[in-house]
Amino acid sequence: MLIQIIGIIVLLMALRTLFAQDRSERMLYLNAMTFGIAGIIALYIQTPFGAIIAITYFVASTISSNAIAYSIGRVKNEILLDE
Amino acid sequence: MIIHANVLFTISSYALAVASAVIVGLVLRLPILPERPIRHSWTISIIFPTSVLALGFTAIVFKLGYEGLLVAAVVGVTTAIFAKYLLERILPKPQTEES
Amino acid sequence: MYPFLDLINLTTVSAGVLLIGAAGIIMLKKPLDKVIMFALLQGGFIGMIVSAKYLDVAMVAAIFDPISIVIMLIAISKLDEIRKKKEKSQEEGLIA
Amino acid sequence: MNEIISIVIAAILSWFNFVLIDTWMGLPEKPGVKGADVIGRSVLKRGGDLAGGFFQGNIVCSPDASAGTLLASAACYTIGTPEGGLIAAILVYFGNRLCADPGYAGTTGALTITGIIFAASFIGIGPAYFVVGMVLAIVTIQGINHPLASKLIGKIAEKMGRHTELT
Repeated sequence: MLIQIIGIIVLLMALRTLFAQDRSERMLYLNAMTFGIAGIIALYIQTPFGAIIAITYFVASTISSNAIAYSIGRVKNEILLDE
Repeated sequence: MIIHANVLFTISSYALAVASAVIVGLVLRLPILPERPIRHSWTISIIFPTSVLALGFTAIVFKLGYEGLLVAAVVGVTTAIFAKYLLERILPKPQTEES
Repeated sequence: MYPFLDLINLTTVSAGVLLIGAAGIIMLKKPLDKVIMFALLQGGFIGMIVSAKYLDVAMVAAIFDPISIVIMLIAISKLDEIRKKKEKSQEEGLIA
Repeated sequence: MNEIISIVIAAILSWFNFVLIDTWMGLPEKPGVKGADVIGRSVLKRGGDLAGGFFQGNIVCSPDASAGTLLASAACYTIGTPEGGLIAAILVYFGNRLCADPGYAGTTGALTITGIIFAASFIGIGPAYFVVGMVLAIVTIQGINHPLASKLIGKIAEKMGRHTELT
């Protein structure tokens, strides 16, 4: 019951990430999906190492989100050579 | 509500870890509180993060199987020395303050 | 209670996220959008490894996530600087 | 039926926990890193509030009290009720320092949710419900409608005296 609720939320957030218009809107939906994945890992593996993996995955994905958001501000609109 | 002797023992060992960390931090001359405003300062002080680090390290060591009052005291002393000398070197403050 | 609710577990959710991420990498045009969808795909990948209970492999994959993304971002921003500089020099050449 | 009521109560408790602590620790005041600034301006351009935009950007760019709430309840579920919260607090502190943040909000959120879980276990709400409740709570902030959520956060921040001074 608990895993099913989080699973539906994760799939919904992933679809909204694909069909968003703006680039920073995509970052917010991606963050919500990361919360769901970390929770579902901790609910599926019921040993202490599962919690360690959930914490590691969450912190690592936050670091990569930080890097992506920083370079969104730096690269405003990039040039595409081949249309 | 019945409090078992085990629970009392665990609570007292956590308190001993925090107390030993605070005492060794006072000897090593860490500041007690960060400067105002607290929520934007980067200073390493006794209340934060040394007490929180002592609680966390004590919980990790207890979960690994080593229990007792002496272990808690040793962990507290080690945490204070770690926070004074090693923490700035492992996790440095960011250099460029950007907007 | 419902028959389709039994279908949702960690394996199918991770497979769905992986497919959505792959479709996003193929469909979207800009490079930064592709990097964002790649970050989504890594979530599905780690979920897929965890659902097979290879926990040590999942740990290593989670640690190597931000490293690969940072390397891609360095390449993208450097390429963008070079292209903008080249366009500017071409316009100046046309005017002069 | 009993399960659904437990999930709703846990969601409300964790929502108030992370919103109040994040606002009190000054997340809507200023963007900590540059990426939060970009996300806040984008939310403002789509018709939201600037303080709420900075709040959402700071949640994306570093693990704050929301991450502390989720990870502490997950660790309490798998490791054990008081110890898991303490271990999660120290790991969240290290993650905060890696993301260029002082780390007050994350550890405070982890410690307070440990106390709330310990109190709620007497009325029969386990830590597993708090994991689901935290995911539902973060979806209401980040996943449904960003301008409305940012206006709500802006009102709360103005009431607590933490509204931003930038324009």
